[in-house]
Amino acid sequence: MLIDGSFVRNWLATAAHDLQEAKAYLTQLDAAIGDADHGLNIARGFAAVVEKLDAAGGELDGVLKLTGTTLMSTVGGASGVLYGNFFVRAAAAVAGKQTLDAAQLAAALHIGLEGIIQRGRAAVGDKTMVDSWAPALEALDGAVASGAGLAAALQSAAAAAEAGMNSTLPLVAKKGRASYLGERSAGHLDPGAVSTYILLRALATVAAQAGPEGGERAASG
Amino acid sequence: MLIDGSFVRNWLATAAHDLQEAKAYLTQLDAAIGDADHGLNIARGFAAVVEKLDAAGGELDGVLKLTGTTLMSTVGGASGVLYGNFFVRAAAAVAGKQTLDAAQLAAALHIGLEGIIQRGRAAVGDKTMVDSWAPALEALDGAVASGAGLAAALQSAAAAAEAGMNSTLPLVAKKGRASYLGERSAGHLDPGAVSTYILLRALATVAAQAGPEGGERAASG
Amino acid sequence: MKKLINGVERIVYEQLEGLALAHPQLLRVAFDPHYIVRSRPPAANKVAVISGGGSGHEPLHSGFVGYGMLDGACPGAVFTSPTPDQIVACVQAVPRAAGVLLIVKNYTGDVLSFEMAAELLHMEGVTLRTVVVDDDVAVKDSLYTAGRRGVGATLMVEKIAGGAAEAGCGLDQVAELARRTNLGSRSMGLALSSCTVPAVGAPTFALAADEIEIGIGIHGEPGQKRLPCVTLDEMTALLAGAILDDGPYARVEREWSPQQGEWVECTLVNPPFAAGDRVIALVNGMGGTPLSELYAAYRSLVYFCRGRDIQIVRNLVGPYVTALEMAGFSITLTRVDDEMLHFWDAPVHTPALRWRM
Amino acid sequence: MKKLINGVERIVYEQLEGLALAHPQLLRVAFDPHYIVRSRPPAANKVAVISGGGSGHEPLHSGFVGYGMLDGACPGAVFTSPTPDQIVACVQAVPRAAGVLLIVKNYTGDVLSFEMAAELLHMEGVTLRTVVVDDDVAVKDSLYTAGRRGVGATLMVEKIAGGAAEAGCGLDQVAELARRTNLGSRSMGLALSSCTVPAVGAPTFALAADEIEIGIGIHGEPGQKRLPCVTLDEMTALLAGAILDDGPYARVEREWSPQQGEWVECTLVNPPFAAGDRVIALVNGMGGTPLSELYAAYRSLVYFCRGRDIQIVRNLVGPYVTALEMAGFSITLTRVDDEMLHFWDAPVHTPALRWRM
Ligand SMILES: Nc1ncnc2c1ncn2[C@@H]1O[C@H](COP(=O)(O)OP(=O)(O)O)[C@@H](O)[C@H]1O
Ligand SMILES: Nc1ncnc2c1ncn2[C@@H]1O[C@H](COP(=O)(O)OP(=O)(O)O)[C@@H](O)[C@H]1O
Ligand SMILES: [Mg+2]
Ligand SMILES: [Mg+2]
Ligand SMILES: [Mg+2]
Ligand SMILES: [Mg+2]
Repeated sequence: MLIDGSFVRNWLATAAHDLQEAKAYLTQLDAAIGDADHGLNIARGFAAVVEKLDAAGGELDGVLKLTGTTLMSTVGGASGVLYGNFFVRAAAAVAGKQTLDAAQLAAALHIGLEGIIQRGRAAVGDKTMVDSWAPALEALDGAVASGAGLAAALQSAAAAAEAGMNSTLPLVAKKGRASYLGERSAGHLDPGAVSTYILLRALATVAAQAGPEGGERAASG
Repeated sequence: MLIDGSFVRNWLATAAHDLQEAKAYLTQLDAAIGDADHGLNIARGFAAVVEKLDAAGGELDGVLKLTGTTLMSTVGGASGVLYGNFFVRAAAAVAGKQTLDAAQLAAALHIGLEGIIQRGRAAVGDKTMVDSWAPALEALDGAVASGAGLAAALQSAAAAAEAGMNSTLPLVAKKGRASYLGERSAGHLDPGAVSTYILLRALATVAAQAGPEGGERAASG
Repeated sequence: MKKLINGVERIVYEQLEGLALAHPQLLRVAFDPHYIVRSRPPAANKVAVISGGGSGHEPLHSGFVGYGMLDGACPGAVFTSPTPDQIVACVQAVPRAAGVLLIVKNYTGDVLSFEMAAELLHMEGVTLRTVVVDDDVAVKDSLYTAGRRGVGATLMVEKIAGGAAEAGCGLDQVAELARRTNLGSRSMGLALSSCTVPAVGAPTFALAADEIEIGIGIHGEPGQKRLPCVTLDEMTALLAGAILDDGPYARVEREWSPQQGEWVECTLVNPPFAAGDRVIALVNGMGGTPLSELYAAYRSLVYFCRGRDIQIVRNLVGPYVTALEMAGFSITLTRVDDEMLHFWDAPVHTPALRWRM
Repeated sequence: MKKLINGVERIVYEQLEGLALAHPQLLRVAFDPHYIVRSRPPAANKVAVISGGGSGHEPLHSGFVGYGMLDGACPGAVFTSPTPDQIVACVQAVPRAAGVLLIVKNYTGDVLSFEMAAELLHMEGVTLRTVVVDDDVAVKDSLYTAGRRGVGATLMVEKIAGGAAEAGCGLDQVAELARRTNLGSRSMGLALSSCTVPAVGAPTFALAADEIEIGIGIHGEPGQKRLPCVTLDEMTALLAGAILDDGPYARVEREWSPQQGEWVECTLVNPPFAAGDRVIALVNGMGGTPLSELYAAYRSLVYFCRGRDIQIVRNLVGPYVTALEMAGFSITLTRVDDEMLHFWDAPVHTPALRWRM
């Protein structure tokens, strides 16, 4: 299975739906250690993405780029620029390509994550979305290297994102608004780490639904 | 028994004590149909009266006048000017006298009440302090005319004040702040009618404590 | 009860002290009896404009003492009228040779105190006039009540009278402008929450989580009626509708006649608003409502007035005539002519209102 | 949740529309993307001063657009940073030939958005500088946090930089004054109540009837610690003490270098306050606290500063940098020199600050 523009559209529609469903939960997490807007910001932004994508045509890179600029101009807050950057960078990385295989997808996601890190300067353990992204992409790389199919590889990425998300629970935040709380930020999940997990879970879901797998080697070997 | 300066001092000290005790109750009544300050205003004012009287000497008229001017400058609100006027007028009515008998007291109180009515222009039934004052003085007049002693006469005045106070419960206010409520003012006692009752009750109490009565005729006949 | 206070007894004293410390160039405060006067006394031949009332409505009146507005203000205890001796002392502390205008909000206590003070001042040879402000349309009649309350229009009356006095107008003209401003004004307010009188320590009335109180005064008095919470546009329509639909309002007012040296009764009438009227609009916060929401209310009001062909020529949006920390807002509309507008626009420099200087 | 709103989605839009309707002589509002600019454009050779941030802090920033202060402001959603495209559009709507100063409150979202916008504007040939405001001493270090938040000092920075720009100073001098103002400023606040983000509909945190939250930000974030309610003098001592006792505060800040066309890191240090310092004092209401209580807080602050030999040479008392309807207050002290004071005193005419014009 290869990833193309319509796969990405499916991904974003699923993500938008899931984030909409998680809106109150994410906002509640942000109320505990931030300013109670993450769910609202993200849901608003991804709803706008779906609307924009519905109205516009576009191939793989166009879809990713429009996603990035739309997030950048509709989400607001720290996560808006970071997620926006992620997609703009990823779009640049796949410019001209019509489809991606699992390894190419992983490479594009890495470039997106670099965008997040370059702007936000957060490291793993700082209790941010990076705590979900970094282990997820590591797991994805591992799965791809070991020959897993796309769906399985994205499934391990989502599982690693989930673990990464959960790893933020005891952490003391060092970046973003939650860092103002110092020790009081411990004991709460980071809202951005949760939204990143939801995004990656949607990616795995869409891949699983996309049907017959290429590269069953890892699964069978 | 005759009323002199020290009797009036006793009266005002007793009234100050009773009004202090009723402070929260009066304020609560005023919260229902006014602005929640009557107890505070009155307690503050009478406390100031006691303090001023303790510091100053003075005969009957001097005591009444100082009471009036002190209430006028410390109570604030509608009741401050009205009670202040009451005592200033009553003081003028007894100017030069050292003592008062029951009839003279009644006459002085009438002149005080005229001061209240002239300023406030309230009639009986308007749901104000006048609803306690007017029947009380009428009862006082009746008792004096029928030859009751001072203590008994003031006792009937206090009883009439209490009935007058209770008569305000179903009334719709036509004067003062409570009038803004229209029909919604019915079902609540008027705070000023209650403080007037307390004032007259204190007067009866002091007279009863003052010991052997002159003119037992009404009581015995 | 949580408030920024040191103790219930010291509240008014400390707030006044803070005001004086913050604005030494504008005003000074005297204590026992309390009053506020300008720190730079105006010309001896200027008409003095004095007002006062209970505390808890700040910036009214203390925040309006200064050039182009009040010469003095008399603050009572929280929500309690000032006492006559305060008013007398305040007037005696300002130049009063050209006469004194007393601006009185229509509450029994305020009226009684100012009347008492006026009589005392007259005996001391002071020439004075009185104007009673009574603009709150939530109070329907004056036959069966103490008459309409003085609320938002007090600001307009103080500004326009103050501007005229500063410009050198005589006492009669200043008083006439003040009366005209009051007769052109109507107000109405609503609350989202009650307020807590410090000495009481508990909210004066209780509203459910989805209730609003319509037709409130500025002392935490319960209002006209209680409704389920509606949209801002509906709230505005309730308030502005009551103001614009109000018929002629007539009442008998007592005014002091300096010629006769006594009170005279005069029948005064607010004519109703009419299409084409030019108005100053005040969207007033009750104390606990943020400015952002008041601007949204102003937007609603603009649309409402457009629908009635009422032309808003000046506006003021903010907490000016408040009831402690009550959440809610009131609307005041004042019909103006060129002369009133001229004195509204005239330079003013007080703690709460400042323009053109 | 009771608020003066028509619906959660329309809040910022309608509030901005109301602002524009109330102040057509001062500003105009553009929508989608939202920004506010002066209605009378300044001279083409004036340095443009632009700021922005989440909504819900009014009058900050929109209420500071006008002569002598901001050229433009970019309002985000409630408590949410503006987006880069808003900032770009705002800058493109003002004369920018003499350069642009971007004033950024130190929150990750704001910093990221303004950085992104700065890069885009640079690519379009705009000469710009950035100043990050970070004055909240409740945030202790910058090594383990996103650094101190920008709160009350934003007003001082916007006024002093705006005054300098209006007076014709060049971009470097305006930026240097803005940075100096920030480095001379410290703030701290406390809350008596939380606030309710409209889209959430419930208070962000819960305080018991006798609790206060110390070291709060301006977004309903929980603060440093929770204490039983104390007297105003004790509250003031907590806040002003933290400000005056704060040691040197050093951090590495990214500033845009127009010469190099890239970000440069510079270490900036706030020297501690010292006896004899002259300061501007802001006693700031959080939105739901009445003015009268703020004046009492100012009184406490004056006594506290006298005890430390800190000389308050200017003051501002009122709700200026708010968190919706939160009850509480913050204190900001800004050490000033003659030049800063000169630009603070310079004429200003905006919806929320106006003097000498
Ligand atoms: N410097 C950073 N690097 C990476 N992620 C960050 C950084 N700062 C904040 N975040 C992420 O952004 C999330 C908060 O997003 P959001 O609530 O939308 O923005 P804001 O904090 O501006 O209100 C945090 O939970 C965290 O995951
Ligand atoms: N016109 C009036 N004539 C007589 N009594 C009045 C009048 N107006 C008010 N009162 C009395 O004053 C009381 C209220 O006093 P208080 O609460 O101290 O003053 P305020 O109403 O100014 O707050 C009322 O309960 C009523 O008895
Ligand atoms: Mg957030
Ligand atoms: Mg009362
Ligand atoms: Mg009262
Ligand atoms: Mg935010």
